Amino acid sequence: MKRVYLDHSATTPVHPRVALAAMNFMMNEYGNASSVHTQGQRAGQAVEHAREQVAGMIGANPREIIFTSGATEADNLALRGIAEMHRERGDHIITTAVEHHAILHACDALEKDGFRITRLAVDGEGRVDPDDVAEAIEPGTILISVMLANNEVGTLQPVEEIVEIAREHDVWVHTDAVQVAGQLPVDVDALGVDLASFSAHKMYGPKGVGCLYIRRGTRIRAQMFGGHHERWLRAGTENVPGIVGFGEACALADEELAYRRSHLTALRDHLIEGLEARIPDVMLNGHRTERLPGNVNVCIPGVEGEAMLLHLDMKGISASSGSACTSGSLEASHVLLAMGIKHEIAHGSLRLTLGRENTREEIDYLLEILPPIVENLRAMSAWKPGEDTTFSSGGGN
Amino acid sequence: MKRVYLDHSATTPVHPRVALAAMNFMMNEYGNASSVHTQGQRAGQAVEHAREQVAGMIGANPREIIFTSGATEADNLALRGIAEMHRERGDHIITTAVEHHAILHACDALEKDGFRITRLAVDGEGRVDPDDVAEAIEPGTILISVMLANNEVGTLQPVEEIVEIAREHDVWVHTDAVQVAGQLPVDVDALGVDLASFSAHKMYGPKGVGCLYIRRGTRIRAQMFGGHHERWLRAGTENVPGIVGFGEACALADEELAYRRSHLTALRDHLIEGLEARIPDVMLNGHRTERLPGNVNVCIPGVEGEAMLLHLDMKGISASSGSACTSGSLEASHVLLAMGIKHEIAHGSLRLTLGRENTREEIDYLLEILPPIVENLRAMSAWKPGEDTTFSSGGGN
Amino acid sequence: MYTDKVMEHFTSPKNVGEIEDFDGEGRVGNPVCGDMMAMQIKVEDNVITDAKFRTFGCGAAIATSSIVTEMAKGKTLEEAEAISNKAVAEALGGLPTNKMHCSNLAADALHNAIADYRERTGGDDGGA
Amino acid sequence: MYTDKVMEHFTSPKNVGEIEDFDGEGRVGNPVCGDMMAMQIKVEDNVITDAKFRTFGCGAAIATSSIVTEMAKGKTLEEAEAISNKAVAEALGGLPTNKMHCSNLAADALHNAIADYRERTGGDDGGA
Ligand SMILES: Cc1ncc(COP(=O)(O)O)c(C=O)c1O
Ligand SMILES: Cc1ncc(COP(=O)(O)O)c(C=O)c1O
Repeated sequence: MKRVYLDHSATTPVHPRVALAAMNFMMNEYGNASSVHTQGQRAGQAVEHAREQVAGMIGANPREIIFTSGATEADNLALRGIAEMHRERGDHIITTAVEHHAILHACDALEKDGFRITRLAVDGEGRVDPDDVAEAIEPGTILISVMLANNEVGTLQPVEEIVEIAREHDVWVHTDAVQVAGQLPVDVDALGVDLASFSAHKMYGPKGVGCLYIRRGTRIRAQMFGGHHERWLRAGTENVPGIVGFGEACALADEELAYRRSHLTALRDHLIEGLEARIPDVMLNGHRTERLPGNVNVCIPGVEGEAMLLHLDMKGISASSGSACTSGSLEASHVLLAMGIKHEIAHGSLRLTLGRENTREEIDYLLEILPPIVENLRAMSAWKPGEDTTFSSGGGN
Repeated sequence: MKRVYLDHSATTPVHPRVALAAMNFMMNEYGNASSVHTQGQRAGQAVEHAREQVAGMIGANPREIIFTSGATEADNLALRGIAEMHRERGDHIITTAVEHHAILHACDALEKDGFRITRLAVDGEGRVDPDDVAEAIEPGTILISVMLANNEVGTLQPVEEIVEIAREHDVWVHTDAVQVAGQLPVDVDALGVDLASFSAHKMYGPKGVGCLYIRRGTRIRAQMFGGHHERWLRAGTENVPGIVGFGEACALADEELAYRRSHLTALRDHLIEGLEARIPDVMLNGHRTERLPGNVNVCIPGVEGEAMLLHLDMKGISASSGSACTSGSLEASHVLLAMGIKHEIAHGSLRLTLGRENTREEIDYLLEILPPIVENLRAMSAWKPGEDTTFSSGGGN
Repeated sequence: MYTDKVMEHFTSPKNVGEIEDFDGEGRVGNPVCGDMMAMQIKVEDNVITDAKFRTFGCGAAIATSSIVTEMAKGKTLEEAEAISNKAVAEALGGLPTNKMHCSNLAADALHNAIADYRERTGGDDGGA
Repeated sequence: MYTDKVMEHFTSPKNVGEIEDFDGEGRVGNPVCGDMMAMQIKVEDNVITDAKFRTFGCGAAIATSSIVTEMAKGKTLEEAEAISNKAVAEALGGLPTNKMHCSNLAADALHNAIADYRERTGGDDGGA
């Protein structure tokens, strides 16, 4: 069975051009980028070429790109790197309740180490209010971290406005741009952020590589020590095949961006319309227009998410409920809860994230497959939307 | 020109079987290992299979393996993970002067954070004396980190004996086993260590992946926070192609180990003999027998290392002087200096590290090429071995 | 993730629905966990003659609900009370660790239904 | 890493060796850095007529030594004194940043040789 992959926010297939580049640097150009000899120098040049490709995609200077093992590392490096470097200046960090766990759990750890964290609430569509940011800033605030787009509901955040406020108070701003890169243009100067995280595997690049953009002049403390790699900010033998692949993926994104944007937006809107037409009571999560081109996230009251996923999977469709990272957990999405959605509804979320290779036929297949699954699960459910969900033990009626 | 690669301690070519496995997980089995759907589950199973392969190579339980982005991360995670978790128990860490910079610089950073570090001296062959370890232990000692074999001079350390001493004092022991894996058997139970670092790219696996072995019951603090990956000890979407490649590389090492050991030892001894026969005053660094099968490291007095490397490179030979990580620096190897070698001699080191694909013909080619290079550079040198090296400015003679 | 047995009961669950004139009903779970079950039983001569369930929940919740109704049918009340959540998981060939706690409530639902029956009948054997 | 010009001077260095009856010698560098240079000059009528060097050091050290002897030859002492380390690096099309400090000493060696010559001759022009 040919599968229909609708989980691009979890990870993407590696583009053949990217995979071939990586393969070449595994088998042929395998030198250590720090070595003096030709094989090492060639690897080193390839890393620098990739750095230009990545920088090029986001309007940065190549010297502002620090390669990491992914965005989780980049997020942790940004937060802890700023916090530890500038502790005398302040101990307060502002973020939002809907960040990725890489941010939220890094903040929890910083809190244990004595930093103070403010986690801003969001509105029903998942957006943070810049006025709330302004109000949260205090003299001890050193960093604001707000994601550019949410990985679950796709809502875009007003990062530019937040940067303006932060500038007035001389506070650094970090943004997790993982989900936006490769779908919408990202320009670090237009945004004005000081730090930004990216991950290759969300944009047809390899897993295990990403980067932190660090605006020139912004000082952070390294979190991994060893060799002189990455301007002393991130030790470890360069993952040359991964980095070269990331570079190729960025070049590819630049080439295809306009097409991707319109292709994904068209598929997305077709999908949302189809779901709303065919599934009674379906609720779109996140902002209807201020959202990622490739993101569809709905709640289907009366149905539990995993049960839906399993049925879809048996029909060859890969989707998710909440983010991939939380799928091992049993808790409802922290993002949906922060948006004010009730637990029993949040448990019934379905995230369909689209990619460059998806077709209208695939969307139509999903739209054909899903309604009977929902009907079947709803019929089996112990409660119906609107009904009481008090399931105290015992006590028949 | 077909190149002769003699820099396997810097990095190795990826074995075709490994590269193909990685390629498959980039292009076909690209799911996120945390996803509920079939594509995710298949990726997850592949990660667990790789975990078994890695654990199998070192006699560990798969649950004791935490995948990382490489050994630099594993080293940092081990040191800081133990230090931060057990700070109330003590603030003292013992290591040696000849560790990899991933250890030494991680220790420097811990020192800045208030930990006390003892860096033990080594003898002329680079070995640490277990008695020195015993003497260095104090009530506040929480961790001893001693590498299994040195990456520059190949000297094996008496880690088993150190573990025995440490056990008496209830101190955890970490070993950086990066250079040994794939050349000699490593059995974490026979060694008795509590933590051990490994890197795939030193053993025909991909760059950007490694692991930390953590003995069951040993508690450490995570250093990267986010999803629930790696038993909460290392967040970040699993680098599935890298991990699968690492697993394959371990399986390959198991299959080939006996052959590799005898093949490398024979080449190494042939190379050492040849160098000693053809290059006047050459000095072997490290222990003559208690050394890695694939390591040759010599000092050639009167010659500077980089100049040798450049000439060798032009003849198609890839070698190194010091480690790849320090080649960007101008300092003489901290390892050779710790062994009591003078600066001007240490600057003339040449490291030739052999791999599974090297042949006797390649060694003979090196032995033919190197002597005239040395002769030429010695003739050009401003000083001869034995001569005064006081080059105070000015003052002709 | 799930065993074949779990998937079998998940995809073709047995005894879904309600019993019109049930003798006992048990309801367990809560919206925070995302698993809620309602189980109804019919009892004759101290023996469970029918059992049906409705479940809102994940694959494990549905599969455990299904198999527990199968296990209960034909058993005496005492035998059915002896069915533990652990026994249910074992009958399914095991459950993922993270599902053992929250989603494995079907035996509780059954026990609640029996308790409900006993309450209604004041401990008697007769039907509702 | 290195420019073609550096590699050219490294692989085929000019003016390697010693001048038997040199008029001035400069020695710079130290074993810690790993770069040590000895430069000798021959002076006639205030003009450097010959220059030779011996260097222990990396590619940059050898290349800068070689090019500075070439640059010095035919120059007056004053002109030669005006050759800076920076000018040497530029003549080679640039050097890697980490090599700018330690290995780029050849102009210093030349200046020391000139100073040595001036000392020997008490500031006179005549040969040694
Ligand atoms: C918004 C966001 N931030 C961070 C991450 C973590 O990135 P990585 O998988 O590269 O660690 C992800 C995806 O997992 C994400 O969606
Ligand atoms: C002994 C030793 N430890 C640690 C490392 C670092 O490993 P990685 O390159 O995987 O970060 C290396 C090699 O660079 C090494 O030789």
